[in-house]
Amino acid sequence: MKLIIAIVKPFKLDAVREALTAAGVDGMTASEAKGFGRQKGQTEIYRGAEYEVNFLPKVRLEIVLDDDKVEAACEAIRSAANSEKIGDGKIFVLSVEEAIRIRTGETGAAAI
Amino acid sequence: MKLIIAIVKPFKLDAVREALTAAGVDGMTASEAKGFGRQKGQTEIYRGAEYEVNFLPKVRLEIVLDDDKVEAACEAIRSAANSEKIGDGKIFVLSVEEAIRIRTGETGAAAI
Amino acid sequence: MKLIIAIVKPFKLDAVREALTAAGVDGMTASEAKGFGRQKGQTEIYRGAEYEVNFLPKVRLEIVLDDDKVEAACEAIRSAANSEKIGDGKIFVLSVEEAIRIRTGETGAAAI
Amino acid sequence: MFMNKLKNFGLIAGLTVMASPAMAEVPGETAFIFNTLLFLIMGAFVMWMAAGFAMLESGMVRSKNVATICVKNVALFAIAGILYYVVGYNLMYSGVDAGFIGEFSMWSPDDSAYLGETPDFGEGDTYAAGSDWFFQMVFVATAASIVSGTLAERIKLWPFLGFVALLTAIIYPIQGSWTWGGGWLSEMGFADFAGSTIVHSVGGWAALTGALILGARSGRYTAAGTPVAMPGSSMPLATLGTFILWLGWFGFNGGSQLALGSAENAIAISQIFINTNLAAAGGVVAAMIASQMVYKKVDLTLALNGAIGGLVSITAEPLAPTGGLAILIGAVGGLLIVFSVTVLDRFKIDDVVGAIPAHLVCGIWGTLAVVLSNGEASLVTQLIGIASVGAFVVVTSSIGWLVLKAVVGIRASEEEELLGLDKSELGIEAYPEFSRS
Amino acid sequence: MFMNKLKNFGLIAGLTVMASPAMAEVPGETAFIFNTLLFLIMGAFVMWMAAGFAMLESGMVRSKNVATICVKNVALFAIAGILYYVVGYNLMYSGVDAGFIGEFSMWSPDDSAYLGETPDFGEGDTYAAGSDWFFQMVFVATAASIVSGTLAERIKLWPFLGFVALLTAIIYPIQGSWTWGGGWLSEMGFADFAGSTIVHSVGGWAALTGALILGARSGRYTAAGTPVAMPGSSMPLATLGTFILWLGWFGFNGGSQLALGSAENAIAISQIFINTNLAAAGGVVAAMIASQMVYKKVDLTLALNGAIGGLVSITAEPLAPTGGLAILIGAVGGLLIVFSVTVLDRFKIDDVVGAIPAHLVCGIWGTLAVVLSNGEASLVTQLIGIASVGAFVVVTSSIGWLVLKAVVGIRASEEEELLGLDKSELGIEAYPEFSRS
Amino acid sequence: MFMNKLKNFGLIAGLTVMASPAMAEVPGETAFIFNTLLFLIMGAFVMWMAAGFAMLESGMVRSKNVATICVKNVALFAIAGILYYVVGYNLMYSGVDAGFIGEFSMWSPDDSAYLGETPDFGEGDTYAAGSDWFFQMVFVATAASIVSGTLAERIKLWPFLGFVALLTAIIYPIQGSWTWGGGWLSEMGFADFAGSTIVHSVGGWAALTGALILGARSGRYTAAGTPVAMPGSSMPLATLGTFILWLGWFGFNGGSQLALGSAENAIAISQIFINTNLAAAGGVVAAMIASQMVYKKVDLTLALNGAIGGLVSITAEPLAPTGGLAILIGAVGGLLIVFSVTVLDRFKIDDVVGAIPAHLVCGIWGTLAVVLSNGEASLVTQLIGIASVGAFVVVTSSIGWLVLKAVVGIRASEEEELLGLDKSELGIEAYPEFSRS
Ligand SMILES: Nc1ncnc2c1ncn2[C@@H]1O[C@H](COP(=O)(O)OP(=O)(O)O)[C@@H](O)[C@H]1O
Ligand SMILES: Nc1ncnc2c1ncn2[C@@H]1O[C@H](COP(=O)(O)OP(=O)(O)O)[C@@H](O)[C@H]1O
Ligand SMILES: Nc1ncnc2c1ncn2[C@@H]1O[C@H](COP(=O)(O)OP(=O)(O)O)[C@@H](O)[C@H]1O
Repeated sequence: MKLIIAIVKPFKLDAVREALTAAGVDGMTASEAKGFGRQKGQTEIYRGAEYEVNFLPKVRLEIVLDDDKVEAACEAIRSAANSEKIGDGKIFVLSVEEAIRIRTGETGAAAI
Repeated sequence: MKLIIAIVKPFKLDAVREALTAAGVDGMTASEAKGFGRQKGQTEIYRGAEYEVNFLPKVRLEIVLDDDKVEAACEAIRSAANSEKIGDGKIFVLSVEEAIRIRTGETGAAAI
Repeated sequence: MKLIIAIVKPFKLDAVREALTAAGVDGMTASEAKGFGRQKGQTEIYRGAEYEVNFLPKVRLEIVLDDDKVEAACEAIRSAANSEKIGDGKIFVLSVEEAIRIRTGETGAAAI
Repeated sequence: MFMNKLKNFGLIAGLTVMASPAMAEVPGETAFIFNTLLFLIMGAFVMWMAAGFAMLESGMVRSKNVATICVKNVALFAIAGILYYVVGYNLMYSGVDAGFIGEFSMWSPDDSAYLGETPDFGEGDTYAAGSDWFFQMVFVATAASIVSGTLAERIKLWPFLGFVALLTAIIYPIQGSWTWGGGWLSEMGFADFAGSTIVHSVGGWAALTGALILGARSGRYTAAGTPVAMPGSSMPLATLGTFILWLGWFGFNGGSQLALGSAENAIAISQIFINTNLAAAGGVVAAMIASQMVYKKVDLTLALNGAIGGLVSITAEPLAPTGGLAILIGAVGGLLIVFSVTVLDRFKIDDVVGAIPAHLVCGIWGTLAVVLSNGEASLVTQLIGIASVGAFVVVTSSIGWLVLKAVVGIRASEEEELLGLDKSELGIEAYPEFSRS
Repeated sequence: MFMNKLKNFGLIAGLTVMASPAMAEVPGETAFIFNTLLFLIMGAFVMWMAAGFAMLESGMVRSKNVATICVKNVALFAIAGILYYVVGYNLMYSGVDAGFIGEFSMWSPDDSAYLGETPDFGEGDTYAAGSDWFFQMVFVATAASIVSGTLAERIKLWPFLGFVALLTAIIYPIQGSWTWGGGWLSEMGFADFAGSTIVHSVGGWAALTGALILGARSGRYTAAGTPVAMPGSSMPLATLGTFILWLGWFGFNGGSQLALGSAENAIAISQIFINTNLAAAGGVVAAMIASQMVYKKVDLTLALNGAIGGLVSITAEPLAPTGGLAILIGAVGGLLIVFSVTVLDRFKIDDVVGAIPAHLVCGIWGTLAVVLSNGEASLVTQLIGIASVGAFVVVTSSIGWLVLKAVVGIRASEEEELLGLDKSELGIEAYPEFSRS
Repeated sequence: MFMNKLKNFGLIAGLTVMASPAMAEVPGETAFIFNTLLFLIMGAFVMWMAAGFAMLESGMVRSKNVATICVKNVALFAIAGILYYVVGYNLMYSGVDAGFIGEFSMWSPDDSAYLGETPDFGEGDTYAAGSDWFFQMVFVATAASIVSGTLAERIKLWPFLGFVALLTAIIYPIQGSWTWGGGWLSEMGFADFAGSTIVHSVGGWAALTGALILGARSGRYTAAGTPVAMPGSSMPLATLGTFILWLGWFGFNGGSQLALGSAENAIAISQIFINTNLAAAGGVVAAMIASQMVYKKVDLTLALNGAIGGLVSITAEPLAPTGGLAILIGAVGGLLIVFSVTVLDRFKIDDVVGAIPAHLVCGIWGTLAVVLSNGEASLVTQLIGIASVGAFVVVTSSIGWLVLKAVVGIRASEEEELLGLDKSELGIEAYPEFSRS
C-alpha cells in the first residue's frame, strides 16, 4: 500500500476528488494547509506596514491505496489539479505498512 | 519507529487520547481534517440549490512510537474510536526513519 | 527523498521558514495542529466547570527534500525552533518514494 | 390597565410629591404624544433585545448549533408578535377585573376618544392604544428569548417553537393579567415595576422546567456528576449580545414608567436610567471580583451574565432606589449569578447560556429587593407574587413540555446532537467553509 | 414637498377623521419640535440599517470577500451622504412642480420662517429643514446598500462606487421627484408611503440590471445550468444584520408619517410600528413554513430574507392595514422570497444575498398591495408607478453599468475572483490569521 | 453648568438670532420634558458606543486577545459609571466657579424646583438632573474606551482597570471642570462643543502616555525599526464597531446641544446631525483615496479609522459649519489618520486600533478647526485649551501608569503575550473550538 500526499490549490479540490473517484479511489482525507514554494506570496500593506504573505492557501489530500492504483491516482490528481500556473502543487508517494478499518478491524487492502 | 496516522470522528478525540495514554503513548499531534469515504455526506439545500457535502469532519492523529508499542496503540485507537457506525475511520502505519526532540536534540526512541 | 514532519510552536513558524530557506529548502507545507505531550495544558475554568486543555496549538510543517539535505534541514529547524522550553516540538523523518510536480509532471528531485 | 404601575406615578426617586396643578401645564394632546413616543422608542429599544439574545446565545453555543439558535431567535420573535396580537394582549389586559384571566379575543386598537371634534386626553396619562400594544408585545418576546438560551444545543426546532406559541399566547398573558392587567395580585399590592417576576422569572421558570424535562446535553456531566465545560463558540458575539441587552434595558425599565407627559415622569425616567445602568455596572463588577476570588481568574461569561443579573435585579423597582442602592442590588445579582451557576451544575441542570441564574434567580432577588426602597411593598405580598407566578408557570409549562414530548418528541437524538443541530435540523452550517480561502 | 404623503394625514388606521379644532391644542412650536425629533430619531434608526446591510452581506458572502463587502458598505454610505447633499436632494425636492425632475443645485437649509421675532410654524406640520434632509439622505443610502449585496464577490470596488455615485446623485433623486418630490406620479395619485417602489424596487432594479450585465460568479452555475450553492461565511452575522434591518425599519416606516405633532400622527405612527412588525413576522413564518414544505428543512437564510421581504411588502402602505392584513401582506412577501430565489436561479441571475427577491419582488408586491387597504389608491396608477420607475431605473442603470464596463471594467478577473476580492482588491483578509493561537 | 455651551444657544447654523418672544410658545414643562428626553435618548445612543469600541477592538486585535478586550470593555463601562457617580460628576460640575476643580462628593439628583406646587421651569432650559448625569456619564466612558484599544494585547487586566478608575474618577472630571464645569478655560472662551479635546484628546493623551510607558507589543517592530503588520482577527466586527460608533455619534454631538425645548434647538440639532454625518463621510472618502494613492490599495481599517477621524474632527464644533465645510473638516481628519498612523510607527508607538490618530490627532485638529466657523472662538484660546488639557492628562496619566507599573506591574510577560492574554489572563479563548464540527 502507498500513501499519496497531494498538495493542491483549494478551488481544485472538487475536481480532484471527482477524478480520483473516477480512477477507482474510494476514500481520502483532506485538510487545510498553507504552502511555501516557487509561487511567491504578495506583499500586503496593513495600516502602512508592509508584510509578506509567505504562505498561500492549499488543500492537502491524503489517500491510502493499493500499489497498483498509485499510477492512475497520481495521473488523475495531476490532470485535475493542473492549471498550468505556478503553485499548482505536488504529489508525494510514501510506503504504508498497514491499514486498519476502525469499524470492522479489517486490515490491509480490505481496509481502504 | 512507526508513524500511526489515525482518522477518527471528532467527538471521539478525547476517548482516543485517553486510551492511547493508557497504552503508554505519551505524545501525539492532532489536526482537523475532512474525510471522504463510504460514509456519504448529506445532500444539503442552501437557498434552493442542492449541494453535496462530500467531506465530513474528522480528526487526524499522528503518533510516532516504538515498533513494539504499535499493536497496543492500534488496538487502543480501534476500541476507543469504534462506534460501529460507518465512517468511524482508519488507522495507517508508516515507517519512520528518525525522530528528534527539538528542545534537547535527543534522537530515536528517546525523542518520543 | 525524505519527508520531514516538524511540529513546532506557532510563533516559531517564521523563524523556521527562514532557517530552512537559508539551508536551501525551497518548498514546504504548513498546517495547524494541536499537540499532546510532556508540555501539559492548563486547567481552565469555564463557568465554574474545570476542564483540561490537553492539546496545545502547534504548527506542523512538511518538507520533502533530497536525502543529502536532510541533516542540514533538521539542524536548521532545531536551532530555529528551540526555545529550550518544554513543548518545543519534534522532527520526524520518513522515506518518500516519489515526488511529482503537478504543473510540469516532473518527478523525483526535479519536482521539489 | 397597569393599575398597579399607576400607583407608582406619585413616587419620584424616593420622594413623594402631591399631584400639583402645575402638571396641567403640559397640554393633554402634548402629553398624549409624549406618552406615545415613550412607548414607541422604548419599545424599539426592547425589540432590539431580541438581537441581543440572538447574539449572546450564538456566542455561547458551540459552532455546530449556532445557525439553529439564530433561526430560533428570529422565529420566536415573529411568533410572539403574531400570537400576542391574535390572543395574548386581550388575555392579559381586557376585562381582567381583579380576577385571574382576561378575554380570549383578538386585539384591535380603539383611539376614538382621542380623535374627532372633542378629543379627551384625560389627565395627561393617555397614549395611542397601538403604542401600548407594541410596548407590551416586545416584553412577551423577551420572556420567550430567555427559554431558547437555556435549552439550546439539544431541543428540536419545531417543538421549541410550539412551546413558544404556548408561552406567548397563553402562559405569559394569563400570569401577566394578575398584576399588570389589574388582576388579583395587583389588588394585593404586588409590586413588579418592569417585570423581574412577570417577564424574567416567567422566562426563567419556563426554561428551568424545560431543562429538567429535556435533560442535559449529552456529555455535559460525567458519570460521576462532574460538569464538563463546553465553551461557547464566540466570545465577541456574546459580548455584543450583552451590550445590546444593556442598551435595550433602558427601554425595558424606562418605558415601564408608562408616561412621559409631565416633569415628574421625565424625572422618574431619568432616575430609572441611572439605576438601570448602575445596577448593571454593580453586577459586572461583583461577578468579576467573585470569579477572580473563587476561580482565580476573571470569567468573561460570568461578567456578562453579571451585567444581565444586575439588570434583572433592578427591574422590579428601578425607580425608588438611590443610585448607591441600585449598585448594591445589582452587585448582589452579580454574586448570585456566580454562585447559582455552580448550584445548577450540582443538580445537573444544564443551562447553556446561564439564563436561569440571570433571569430566574436574579428575578426573584429583584422582586424581593423592592421592599428595600419601596415603602408600599410588603415582603409577604412579594413572596406570594413570586410563588404564585412560579407555580403557575411551572405547572403550565410542564404540561406543555410533556405534551410536546409525548406527541412529537422534543429532544434531538444523541447522534443529531453530536453532529450538531445545524446539520441535523437545518442542513446549514453557521460557519460552513472548508477552507477560508 | 411630500404632497402625496401629506394626503395620508387624515387617514388613521383605516378610519378617516375630520381635521378637528383640537389639533390646535399642540402649540405650533411644540409640534415643530416633535416633527423634527421624529425625523432625527427615525432617521438615526434608518442610518443604522447601513450596518444591517453590512452585516447581512458579510454573513452571506464567502470569507474571501468579506472585507471587500465591508469597505463597500462603509464607502457607499459615505458617498450617498455627500452626493445627496451636493446634488441629490434638490434634484428630488426642489422645484419639481408636478414635473419630472428637480433642480441641479446644492442643498442648504432655510429655517428662517421658524426663527426671529415672529416665527410661523404653520398648521403644526413644520419641521427643521435639516431634519428632513437627514431623513431623506438615509433613504438614498438604503437604496445603494441593496445593490452591493446582489453584486458581491465579483464586482470591482471603485467601479461599484462609481455606480453608487450615479445612483445616489442622479437616478434615485430623479425618480424620487416624481412621487415624493411632488412630480407627475404624485399628481396621478401613485401611493408609496415609505418606498416599496421608490427605495426598495429602485435598489432592486439597479441590482438586477447590474447582475445581468456583470454575470454570475464563476462556478455559480454548472454547464448544465444547475445552481451551485455557495454558502455564506457566517450565519450569526447574517442574523444580526437582519435584526438591525428589522429595528431600522421602524424608523423607515414610522418616520415616513413625516409628522408627530398631533395625536392623529402619534396614533398613525403606532399603527405603522405594529404593521411593520407584524408584516416582518408574517414574512418569517411564511418563509420558514414554505422552506420546510418545499425543501423539508428550514433554511435560515430564507427565514431572514422572509423578514426583509415582509418588511418591504408593508412599506408602501404600513398605515392603513389592520394588523391581520399586515401579517398576510408580509406572509405573501415571505412566500415570494422562497419562490423567486428559485426563479432567479433558473435564469442564472446570481444574487448573492437575495436582494432582488426581497427588495424588488416584494417591493412590487407591496406597491400593489396598497390597494387592499388604501381606498384612494388605484391598481392602474400603482402599476404605472411601478413600471415607470422600473423602466427609468433599468435604462439609466444599464447606461451607467455599460459605460463603466466599457471605460474601466466592472468585473474582477476569474483569477481574482477565485483568490477572493479581499486579497486581490484590498490586500487584506477578513479573517487573516493562519493559526488562531 | 455648561456655561460655555450655553453661549452657543443663540447660534444657529452660522446665523445668530435674538431670543424671540415666540420661544415662550413651548411651555416650560414641555420644554423640560423635551430637554430631558434629549439627554436620555442621545445618552442611550452614546452608551451604545461602548459596544462599538468593544467590537472595533475585538476585530482589530488578534484572536488570542479578543476575549480579554471584551472583558476590558464591559468592565470599563461598569467602572466608569460607578465612579462617575461616586466622585466624578461633582468633581466636574459642582462648585467649580471659574476655577480648576469641583468638589469631592457623591452626586445626587435635586429636582425639587420642578416638583411641588409651584414648579419653576426657568426659560425652557431646565431638565431632570438625572438625565444630565446620565448623558455626562456616557461621555466619560467613551474616554476610557479609547485607552483600551491602543494598549490592547499587552496590558494586564486589573492594572488597566485601575487606570480606568483613575481616569474616570479624577483625571477626566478635573479637566472637564475647566470648560464644561464652568472653570477657567470656559472663562477664557475655550470652545469645544461636544469634546474633541475634552473627551477624545483626553482619551488619546492617556492612551499615548500608556503606549509610551508600556512599550510596543513584542515583535511589532523589527530590530531595524521596521513595523511588522499584525492584522486584526475580524474585519466584519471592526466594521460593525465603526457603524455603531457612527450611530452613537449622533447622540454624542446632537445631545451636546443640551436642549431641545425650542425650535432653535431643534434646528440646531438637525444641523449637528447633518454635519456629524458629512464629516464622517468626508473622513471615509479621504482616507480611502489617500490609502489608494499612497499604498495602491484601499485599506479597510484606515477607511474605518477615517470615519472615526472625521467624527472626532467635527465634534468640537458640529453646529456652526455648513455641510460643505463639515465634509472638508472630516476629510482633513481622514487624511490625518492615514499619515499619522505612519508617523506613530516611525516612533515605534504601538497603537493597536489606531486610537491615537483618530482621537488625539483628529481631536486636536477638530479643536483648532472651530475657528473656521465659530466667530467667537480664538485660535490662541483653542491652543491654550489643547495644551493645558494635554499637559494635565499627560502628567496625571504618567503618574498613574508609573505608580501602577511600580506597584503591581502593568505589562504581561513576553510568554503571556505570545500565548495571548486570553489564555494567560482569562483562561478562556474567544474562539475556543478545536474543530468547528
Ligand atoms: N519541498 C516541498 N515539500 C513540501 N511541500 C512542498 C514542497 N515544495 C512545494 N511544496 C508545496 O507545493 C506548493 C506548490 O509549490 P510551488 O513551488 O509554489 O509551485 P509548483 O508546484 O508549481 O512548482 C507549495 O505551496 C507547497 O505547499
Ligand atoms: N483510502 C483512504 N485514504 C485516506 N483516508 C481514507 C481512505 N478511506 C477512508 N479514509 C478516511 O476514513 C474516513 C472513514 O472512511 P469511510 O469509508 O467513510 O468509513 P469506514 O471507515 O467506516 O469504512 C473517511 O472519511 C476518510 O477520512
Ligand atoms: N510521539 C509523538 N508523536 C507525534 N507527535 C508528538 C509525539 N510526542 C510529541 N509530539 C508533538 O510534539 C509536541 C511537543 O512535545 P512535548 O512532549 O510537549 O515537548 P518536547 O518536545 O519539549 O519534549 C507535542 O505537543 C506534540 O504535538
